[in-house]
Amino acid sequence: MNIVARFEIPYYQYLNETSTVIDTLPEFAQDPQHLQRLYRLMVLIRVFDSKAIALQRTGKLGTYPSSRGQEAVFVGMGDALAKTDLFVPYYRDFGTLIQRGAKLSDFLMYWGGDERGNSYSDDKTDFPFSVPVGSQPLHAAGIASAFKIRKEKRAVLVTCGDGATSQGDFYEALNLAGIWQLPVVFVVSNNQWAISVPRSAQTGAKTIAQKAIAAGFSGEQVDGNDVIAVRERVASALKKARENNEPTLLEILSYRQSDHTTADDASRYEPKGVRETEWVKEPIGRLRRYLESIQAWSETDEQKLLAECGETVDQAVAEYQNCPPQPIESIFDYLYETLPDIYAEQREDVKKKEVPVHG
Amino acid sequence: MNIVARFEIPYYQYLNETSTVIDTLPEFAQDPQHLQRLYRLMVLIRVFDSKAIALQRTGKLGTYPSSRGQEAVFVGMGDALAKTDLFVPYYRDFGTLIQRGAKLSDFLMYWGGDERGNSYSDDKTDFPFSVPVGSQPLHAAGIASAFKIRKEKRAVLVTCGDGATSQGDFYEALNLAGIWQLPVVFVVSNNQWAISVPRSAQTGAKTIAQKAIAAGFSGEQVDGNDVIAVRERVASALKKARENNEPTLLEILSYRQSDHTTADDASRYEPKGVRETEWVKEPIGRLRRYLESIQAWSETDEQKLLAECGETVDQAVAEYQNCPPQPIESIFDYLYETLPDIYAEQREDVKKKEVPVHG
Amino acid sequence: MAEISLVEAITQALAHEMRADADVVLLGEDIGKDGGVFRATQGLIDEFGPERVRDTPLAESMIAGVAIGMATQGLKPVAEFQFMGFIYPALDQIINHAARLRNRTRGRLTCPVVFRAPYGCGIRAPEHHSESTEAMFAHTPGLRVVIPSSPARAYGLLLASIRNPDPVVFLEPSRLYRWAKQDVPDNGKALPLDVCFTLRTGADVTLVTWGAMVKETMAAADALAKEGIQAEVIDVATIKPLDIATILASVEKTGRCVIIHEAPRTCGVGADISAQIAEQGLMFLKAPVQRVTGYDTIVPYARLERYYLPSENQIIEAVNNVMEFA
Amino acid sequence: MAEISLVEAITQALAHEMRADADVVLLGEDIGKDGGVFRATQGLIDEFGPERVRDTPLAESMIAGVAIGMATQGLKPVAEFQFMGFIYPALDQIINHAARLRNRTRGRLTCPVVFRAPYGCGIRAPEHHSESTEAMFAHTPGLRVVIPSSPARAYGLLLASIRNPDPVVFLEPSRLYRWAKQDVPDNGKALPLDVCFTLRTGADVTLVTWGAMVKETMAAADALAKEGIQAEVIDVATIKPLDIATILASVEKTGRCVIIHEAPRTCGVGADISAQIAEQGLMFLKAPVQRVTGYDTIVPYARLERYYLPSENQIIEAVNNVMEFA
Ligand SMILES: Cc1ncc(C[n+]2csc(CCOP(=O)(O)OP(=O)(O)O)c2C)c(N)n1
Ligand SMILES: Cc1ncc(C[n+]2csc(CCOP(=O)(O)OP(=O)(O)O)c2C)c(N)n1
Ligand SMILES: [Mg+2]
Ligand SMILES: [Mg+2]
Repeated sequence: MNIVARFEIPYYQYLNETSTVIDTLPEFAQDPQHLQRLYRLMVLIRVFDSKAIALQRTGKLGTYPSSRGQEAVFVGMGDALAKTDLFVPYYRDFGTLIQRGAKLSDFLMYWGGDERGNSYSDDKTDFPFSVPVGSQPLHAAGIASAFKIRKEKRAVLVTCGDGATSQGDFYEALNLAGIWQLPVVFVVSNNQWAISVPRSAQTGAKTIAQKAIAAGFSGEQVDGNDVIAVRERVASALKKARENNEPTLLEILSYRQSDHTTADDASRYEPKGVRETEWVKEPIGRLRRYLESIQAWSETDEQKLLAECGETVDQAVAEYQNCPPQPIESIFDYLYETLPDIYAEQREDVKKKEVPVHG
Repeated sequence: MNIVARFEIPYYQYLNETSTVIDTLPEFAQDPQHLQRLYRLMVLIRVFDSKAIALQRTGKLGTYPSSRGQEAVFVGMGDALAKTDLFVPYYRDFGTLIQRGAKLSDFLMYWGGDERGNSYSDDKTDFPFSVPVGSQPLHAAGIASAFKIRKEKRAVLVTCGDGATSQGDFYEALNLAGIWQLPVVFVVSNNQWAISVPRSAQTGAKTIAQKAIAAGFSGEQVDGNDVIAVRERVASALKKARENNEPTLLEILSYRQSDHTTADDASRYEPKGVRETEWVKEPIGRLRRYLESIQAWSETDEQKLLAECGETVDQAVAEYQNCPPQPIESIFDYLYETLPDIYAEQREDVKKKEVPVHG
Repeated sequence: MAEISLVEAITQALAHEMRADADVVLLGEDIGKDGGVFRATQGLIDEFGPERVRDTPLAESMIAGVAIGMATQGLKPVAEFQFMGFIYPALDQIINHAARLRNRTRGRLTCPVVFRAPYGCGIRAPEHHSESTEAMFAHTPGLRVVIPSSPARAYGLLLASIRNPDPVVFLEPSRLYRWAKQDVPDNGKALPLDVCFTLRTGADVTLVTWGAMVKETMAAADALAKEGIQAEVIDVATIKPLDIATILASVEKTGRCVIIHEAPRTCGVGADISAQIAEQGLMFLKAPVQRVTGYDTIVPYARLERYYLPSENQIIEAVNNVMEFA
Repeated sequence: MAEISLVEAITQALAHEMRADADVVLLGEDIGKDGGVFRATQGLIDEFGPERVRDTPLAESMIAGVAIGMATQGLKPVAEFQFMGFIYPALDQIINHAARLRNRTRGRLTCPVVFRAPYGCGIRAPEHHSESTEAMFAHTPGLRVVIPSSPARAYGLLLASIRNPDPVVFLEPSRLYRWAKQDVPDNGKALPLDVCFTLRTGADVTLVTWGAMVKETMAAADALAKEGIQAEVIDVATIKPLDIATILASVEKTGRCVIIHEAPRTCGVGADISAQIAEQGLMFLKAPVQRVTGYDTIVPYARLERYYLPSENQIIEAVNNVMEFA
């Protein structure tokens, strides 16, 4: 018996849960202004999130999946992406997309049940959310193939949850990226739950990062409550993708500090006290304490920021609520480039349709 | 940065390509009679194989996938299986199934286009061949779940090719086996080709064995030209499955010494000379030379065996050719336990159908 | 006795059969502690334990393939897909394996699985949560497709499906999950598969429907009755194999037929029913058979989804049309 | 000019379009050096290189998903599935993504992919190699389904499909791959999508068919002509969206219609055509529309598969039946 192959999985963290710097900070993180920018974005996400949940509770929005606890993941990714890269998000990723040109109101439209929410105001290249869990990594592999065929130095970043890693499509995408050497970064936002199924019941693998070994490239664990680590590892993986067509799998660890969506009730399955225990690792407080420790943040800054965020979010809500509905016949207008004649009659028919108000 | 997980992949071989014993032989292999039994089976497979190809060439059989070069894989597995285990084969595995109670004529029926070939004369529990590549490991996981639920000490052995390991279903099955701790052994018969696609273009992973790491259990490479290694590692994995509900992935390495099937022409894509280079590792000659070296085999034995095998195969061919066709209406008779009334008319209709002889 | 909803009737049937038959096991995403996203398996893990109520990893092809493997060993798995829109990754396992295992082994191995999924639109769920592609399964030889439209039929047909020795795709109209409640005695009595249920008799026109559209169809029949038109309403219930005899007998009586379904019009199951009436019932038709269906478009997001669904008015209009023929 | 077979016409169309448009890329299993198991891509890797003729790992969902990703970036991928029976793992990607990407992004992202697959039975291939489930795709809003039945139509329709800005499922009848040869000039002229082709005109009966059944249908029409019955033969060609106008116009003329397809009868595309004729053409029908189809059973293994396929005799018999009505 010989050993023919050996592998190892690293774990990255810069700012630990007590806001102590435990490794040499990457260059960007030595600039307090950069960290403040990341901080502001995380807070904006959290404020938006609470608002969206409130809107849903009062019947003004559909089912909504919260970002609470995962803000550092989304902000770190958005900050690491280059404008020319392409982003393929899953349904929790609005925090990344708002850094790419999408507007907060786009997401209210989307979760409010309006397709125009996928138009992404000033971001015309990124993908819309993927709802079929685990299907989108294949799209990312296809996009990365196109970039490589055209010899463009662009990377693709695709995200999914820990649950999604059990899907065959996830694996097929990794396998292709490994063999075709595609410029793609796979991020698994491991928030420890897939609705009610804990990470421990999703796979027998010790880490999700090691799933990259099956595809022959490297996988890493990253502390997802440390926005510095997220930003740094995603940027480094994107660089390898752009420059060497080298794929990477990043498992970014955090904790879902909310129900799965507003349609869920986590108290049915989440063990008592865990959420609170996990809260001490939470990313926003962690960065704030660090910024305060280097005198780069104050209570005044905080109050000002909260007020600003409140205003931004209120404005998004107003945009959403003032947006007139789509014409009814629009349900036919994007099915094909040109609607085949035989459907014209149906398109006329729907215009005349009266629909009862009740469900 | 910390290392949070480490893995390694072992490779097993007892009898190397010069028929030298390079490791302490497992107990069974110290019994020359046992090795002779394995040898006889490998030769039978090869004789059958040539006959089947000849039948296909003369229009007496449909498309047929040869076992040539992989005989040790099939024989080693069949010998390792316990009667009470369950076997889920892929389409090259008749060499295993004949050790389980299926008859050679069953396979001529199957490849000759007759569903009754799946009845497996004296083997009523094993699965029929799976043609949709990579789909069957999930069935094995399901069967293993049933065994575990019923607390039966039985293992499931499932096989597929190297190409099949790119399928999502393959991975989903491994993942489930890892998390549910199922008594299942996954064998990948890596013959280096998936039709025209070489192993090197199928996955970027250095070994296929390491795909088990993604599912959190152990994977090994085994020399598939060494029937002793195959028998030993499969038996050991089955034992772990039966006794500890522990899954294993075995990548068994050999070389496809034939076209993919009789419908294929490997000269279109197989580099010249490779098949010949690989032939020196071939399993039958390897074992014969070893048996001869311990005075357990002679030219007389060989001639007698070849004559016996020829007879056995001829008898199978006669059984196949003498088997009257199924009644035409049988195409309806196994669709449901009881054919729903509305299809009765179709069943009557097909009985009256005259069909032109020509294609 | 307390009245229960359709989804509660599903739970009641599952619990009944799990008590009666130790071989019945459930598997699916979030069916354990969570009780399923619609609560169809609520409480079952407490009574039957996690061995028989199995939360799976998130992989639909796996759910189907594993259920098939279990079924061949004499278990009777009931596999839940969270929404019909997520059943597609499992189609290969369902079509290429479940539907043909008995046939390809000449009866040696069988596949008594029930594949359950909530289906249909109208609950303001996100995209991909509104599919009604029962026609795909109805086109597949070897499958049964069963769709209940009331708590009582949900209970009786689910019991029958679990006891059936062949694979059944069991589609539950999510729009009706909590709609009308009914007294459903937990007596273990299955309803027959492979037959239609006549929900209302009438001599003037036959309305053929299934699933959630039973709601609008019954409402339309009530409204029509007030105008003096007596509609016979048939709930197809088993979509495959189709009980065309009951439908033909009704159309023979009424001479008029409107078929209502939620799925897109083209190649929906309504087309097949219409074609069969045209083949076998042309002589007694007083008017062309009409279909009132979903449009040939993707179900719109929540804001416009009600426009996709056939409405009571459309059904009434179609009936008025067929009544106009002499 | 040499005559070429249907499969050679496919190769010719692919080569033409790859020369004309650098964005066209091919992907699939064994399409490179091997030229595909039916040789549809023979020689293309030599001319266009492995970047544009890409052998993929063995994973059909991957092939579809990757093609979708490529298509959104302006490439025009033509993805080959080795047999239609192996397309099922890709259905999720095709239905949930390809078919609705334009719609869900209000036109921001589009998906100009061609999904090619050999389809149908009758070539004595192993099990799962004989599927004809075009109805599943025809039921899916957002897709086009195109099926050629001659070398010329294979060439012209494949060019049109590649140039089409939306996803096309392009099904090639493997039974016809090497059947009749035809002169097919390599002139880059596409044929129109979304319309039927009338292969033969006749006043007595309309025969509607597509794919490999065109062979038996034309033979039946010849035989019928000898008995004095003039059949009009329509090759539907684009199954979705269906050119019902051409079919109705023909049935208006002949008053009689027989629909022939290889797929199982129940919920096949024939049902929808029949239903549409019943809805819109009842007034000019002289006899009930008949369907001659594959049975509602799994395609038998090679020894009995010819019994599954509709035969020339069955078509003639059906025509004689519809002719009997006054
Ligand atoms: C293919 C598919 N199956 C099931 C669902 C229903 N569903 C939506 S989210 C979800 C859990 C996803 O968990 P994870 O991937 O960990 O992402 P998270 O929501 O935790 O961020 C499930 C089962 C779906 N959307 N798609
Ligand atoms: C799902 C599916 N896709 C494609 C095929 C066609 N096909 C049959 S065998 C084969 C190659 C399989 O290669 P591998 O898994 O290495 O097994 P081997 O034949 O080499 O033993 C392919 C592509 C199939 N049978 N099933
Ligand atoms: Mg999660
Ligand atoms: Mg192989």
